[in-house]
Amino acid sequence: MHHLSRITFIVLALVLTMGICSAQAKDEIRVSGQPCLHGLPTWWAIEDGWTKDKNIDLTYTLFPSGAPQVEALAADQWDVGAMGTVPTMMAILRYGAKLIAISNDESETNDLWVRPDSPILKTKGFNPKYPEIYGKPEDWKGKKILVTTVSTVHYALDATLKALGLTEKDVEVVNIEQGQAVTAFASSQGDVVCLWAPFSYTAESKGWKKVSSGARSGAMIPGGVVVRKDFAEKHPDLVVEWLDLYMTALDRMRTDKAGSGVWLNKYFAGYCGLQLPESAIKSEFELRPIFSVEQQVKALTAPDEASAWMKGVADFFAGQGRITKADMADLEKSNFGIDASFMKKVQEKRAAKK
Amino acid sequence: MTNQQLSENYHRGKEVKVSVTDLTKKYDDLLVLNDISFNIYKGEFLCIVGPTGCGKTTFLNCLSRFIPTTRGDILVDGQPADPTHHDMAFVFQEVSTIPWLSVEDNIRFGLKVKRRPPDEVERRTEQMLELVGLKKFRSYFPRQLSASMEQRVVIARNFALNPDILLMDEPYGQLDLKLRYYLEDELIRIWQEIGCTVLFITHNIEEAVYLAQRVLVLGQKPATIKEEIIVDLPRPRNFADPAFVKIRDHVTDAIRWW
Amino acid sequence: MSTAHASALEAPATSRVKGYWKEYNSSVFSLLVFLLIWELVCRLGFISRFQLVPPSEVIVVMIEKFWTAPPDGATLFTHIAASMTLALVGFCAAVVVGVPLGLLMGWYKPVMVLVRPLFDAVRPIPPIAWIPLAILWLGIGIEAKAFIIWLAAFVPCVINSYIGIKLTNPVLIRVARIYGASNWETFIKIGVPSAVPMIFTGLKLSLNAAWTTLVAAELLAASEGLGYMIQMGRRLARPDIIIVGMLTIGFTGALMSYVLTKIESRIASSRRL
Amino acid sequence: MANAAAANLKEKIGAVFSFVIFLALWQVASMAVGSEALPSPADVVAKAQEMYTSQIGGKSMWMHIYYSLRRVVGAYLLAAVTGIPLGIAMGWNVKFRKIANPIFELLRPIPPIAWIPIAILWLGIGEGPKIFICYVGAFVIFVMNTYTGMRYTDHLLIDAARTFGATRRQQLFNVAIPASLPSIFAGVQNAMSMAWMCVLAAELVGAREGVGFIIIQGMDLNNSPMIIVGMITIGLIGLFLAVSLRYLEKLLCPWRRELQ
Repeated sequence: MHHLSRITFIVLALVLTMGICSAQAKDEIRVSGQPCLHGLPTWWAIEDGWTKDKNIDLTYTLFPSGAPQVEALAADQWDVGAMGTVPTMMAILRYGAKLIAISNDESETNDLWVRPDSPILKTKGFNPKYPEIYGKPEDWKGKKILVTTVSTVHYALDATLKALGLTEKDVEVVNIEQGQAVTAFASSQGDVVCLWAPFSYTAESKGWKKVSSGARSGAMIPGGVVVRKDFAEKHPDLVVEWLDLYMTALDRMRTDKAGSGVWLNKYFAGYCGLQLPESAIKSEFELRPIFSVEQQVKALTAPDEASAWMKGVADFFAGQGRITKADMADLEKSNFGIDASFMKKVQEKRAAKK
Repeated sequence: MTNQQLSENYHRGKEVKVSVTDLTKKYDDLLVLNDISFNIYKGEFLCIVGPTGCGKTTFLNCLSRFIPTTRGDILVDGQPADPTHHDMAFVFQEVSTIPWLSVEDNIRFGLKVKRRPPDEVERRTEQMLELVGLKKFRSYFPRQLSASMEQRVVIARNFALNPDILLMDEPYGQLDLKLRYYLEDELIRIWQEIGCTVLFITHNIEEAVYLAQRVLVLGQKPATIKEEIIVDLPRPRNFADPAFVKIRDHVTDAIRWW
Repeated sequence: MSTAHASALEAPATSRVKGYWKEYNSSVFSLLVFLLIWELVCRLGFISRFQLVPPSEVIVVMIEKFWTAPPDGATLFTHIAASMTLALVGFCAAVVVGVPLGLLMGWYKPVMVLVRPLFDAVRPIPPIAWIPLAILWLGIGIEAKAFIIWLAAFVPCVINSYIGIKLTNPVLIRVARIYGASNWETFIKIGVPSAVPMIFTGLKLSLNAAWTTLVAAELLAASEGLGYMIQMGRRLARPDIIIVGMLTIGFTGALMSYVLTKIESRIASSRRL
Repeated sequence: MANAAAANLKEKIGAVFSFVIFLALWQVASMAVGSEALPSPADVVAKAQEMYTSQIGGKSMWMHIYYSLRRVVGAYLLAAVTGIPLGIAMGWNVKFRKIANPIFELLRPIPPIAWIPIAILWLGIGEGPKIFICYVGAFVIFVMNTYTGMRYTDHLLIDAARTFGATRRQQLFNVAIPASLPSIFAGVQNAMSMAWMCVLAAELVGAREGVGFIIIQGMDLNNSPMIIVGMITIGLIGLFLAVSLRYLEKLLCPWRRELQ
């Protein structure tokens, strides 16, 4: 017993000292991100040397997906970061993280694909309210759908099924990770596959057809930018400083798509190890609406925007039995962790500069 | 009677069971057996003695076709020796009971491999169980038996076949004296009752003289037959009998010579 | 009279209980201390409750999970049944293929010469590295998962059967030969039975490997199973679900190897091996 | 001698023959099912050449291998240093065994891969959890093998030592430990292959470098030649680790004979 705990202690101590040794510096902000458009800003800022004349030091950690990113948040491994709606919600619900910005609108890049010979492609706009969704309910019934469950694309699938007057019981849902889903669908498994970018681009390049998406089915899927609770309380100024950088990158992406595209390509290919075709890089900017500082402030404060979007996702999870009523109440009580104060400070800061 | 006469009398009118001619075995360049020729008669108890390492085991292995011979013929009833045609049996130096078979299944093993009819298998098995006195232990496994019982199982298994020839390769070498004497008597008793041909190899001269009707003495490598001695003593034999001692000393001399 | 009888009968029983207690009291004690420390570490806030859940909560969640499906979509029993089916399918397939292959490799030289190089070449690739190809070839049903588990369980089956038959006592082989048994007959009647103890050791290793790989296999398209449960626990940031999943995997795995050991000792004792 | 050489040659020819058959079957199969599902050997070789000369995820193949190896070797050594003494203590001291065994038995059957979420929760991302996963895998095997070896030490040996008046300490270091070496060494090999498997699992679930990452990349990019090159690389490294351990073992314990 003593031995065992001593061993674990030694292991922990070793790892912790390694962590601490490498982490002691000036005002450090540890940023987390994913191989995705919303991960680019911090990496861009580091690579392009935006922080040279600033008193902050950025370190960037890449996570393959939301689950380990949230787990690492529990282990106090990062301070600020961008991620999908579901991990954002989990971080808020479990760890009291704050939602301080919307990285982008991911509704269109959470999409559903079929093979070109699918009967679903025959009809379009069965429900006039959702003209862009393909297929009649009969076409969809009984289909085997590959989806990463408990994710934003699951939300998009749910919205699509609802738009067609169906529920999950009418189809066969198979839980699968994104990369595996592409592989499986490519080897003729399943009838519909639910993906998010950049996996959607692989789907596109394989000639699969998009039959619905979050945007087409009325599911708003905002990418979350979150800050760790402790960090937000102890270093609000650093959060603002970083958020300013983040917004600078978003502004560039909005205004200079070609120039940003070069950086995005570098980020994907050079850093994340993802080789994407040029058209995909272009699509990234076309399909993901990005908000300016003013829009952000409005979205974060208006009752029918960010909080409504988050509530939509939360309702979906509650309906699925993934979160409890108490969880739901917690979320509503904290207004889904939305905290516009940082974005407002960025706005003030910029106004002052002008 | 001189040795010469004894020998002539012995060989006269006997039916040859196994005939070995010019048996030679080489391992690459190492000559192990050199031109060995002799006959074994039907129902005979023949012992071969020789110093350790003289090739006794190689000889037996050639005889039972475990290893190919370099030259020479081994005929059983005029046919080349072959375990699949002839009923051969072998008692090894090591205890060779099959650990996962019960006593009776061990005894049945050879009969079953030989595909004897089931009623014969049962009959012979019962007979052998009786003969070696293991009836009470029929369902025991070798692990549960003493060393002497295990050897009796092995002997029973081999005699059950009523083999054309039973080859025994120092079967009692590992046992203590008392047990050995007991098993030797047992062996003679069963042999007399069943009456099959036995070729018994040993380095123990006393044992050879005690058991055999005839003793062949092998010389050092490469092994050749140096001498043949007829043991013309009544049974049960007595180690202290002067006649026994005389033959034993004779064999001892024969071996010491080379 | 009858009371005297009763006490005479009881005496050994109580002393047996006492004996057990004496044997295991320090073990029980150490487990309790372990759980207590775990509980305290969580309760006193040495470690955040998002990183480790106290055992009391784990037990509550575990008991709840026996009949409630949320948040991971199925009850604990469903998960256990799904995982066990998967592991046993892979394991049995590995036994059916691996044991004969190992035995034949150990007995027949040409089989060994042909198969061994491939086996040696494939063996160092951990089963989970096959996951992508398994999807590509076998899809996302039970086949692909069973294939991964099969690969893991296959190797110890082959190796142990191979070693087992190689260790056959040569004297026994000669016994069969001298009675005129063919090579095949000797293989069946001597080689195979004498390899049985080693095969059983292999089966235990195999089952262990199958169960170890299960979680990895269930990372691949699953909608139930203990690996899936852990996966859901991650996506929902529920450490309690994760820990319940881990412990259940541990318990179930231990239970399965216990059953196999029982079967083995039963067979061994019936054959007095 | 001549026979042995001939047998050796025969075996080599057999090996070559079996690989040729294997490659031929592979080629035929890939033509049958299409290079999408199963790339031909030639595709794989071409891809391997490309992968080993260019960068993947910002690092060369050799760097990926280096990262994986570093994790495995670090965790492995840590596991050996901690696991073997624990196994010895458990096998030697009855009291210690009674205390440690139940906890060990409680945690032992949990597969290392199942520790991944907890590892991340405790240690975050980065090297920590990956090393931890490999450590768990190798540690259990080290403890088990050492413990088994100690428990099955022939009591005669220890009694013999006792009659010579050996102290408890001498009995342990001069008799019990050397006697359990074979069992410990069996663990040395197994622990390595377990650690190697675990590093893959850890990298499959989340890493930016290492050979497991290569496979995941291949899958995410739906590039099956890349997956296969990754697998072959993994196999070769696994083989390399096993062989070098065997060599080391021969160097350290020349008395150990191996079953061919």
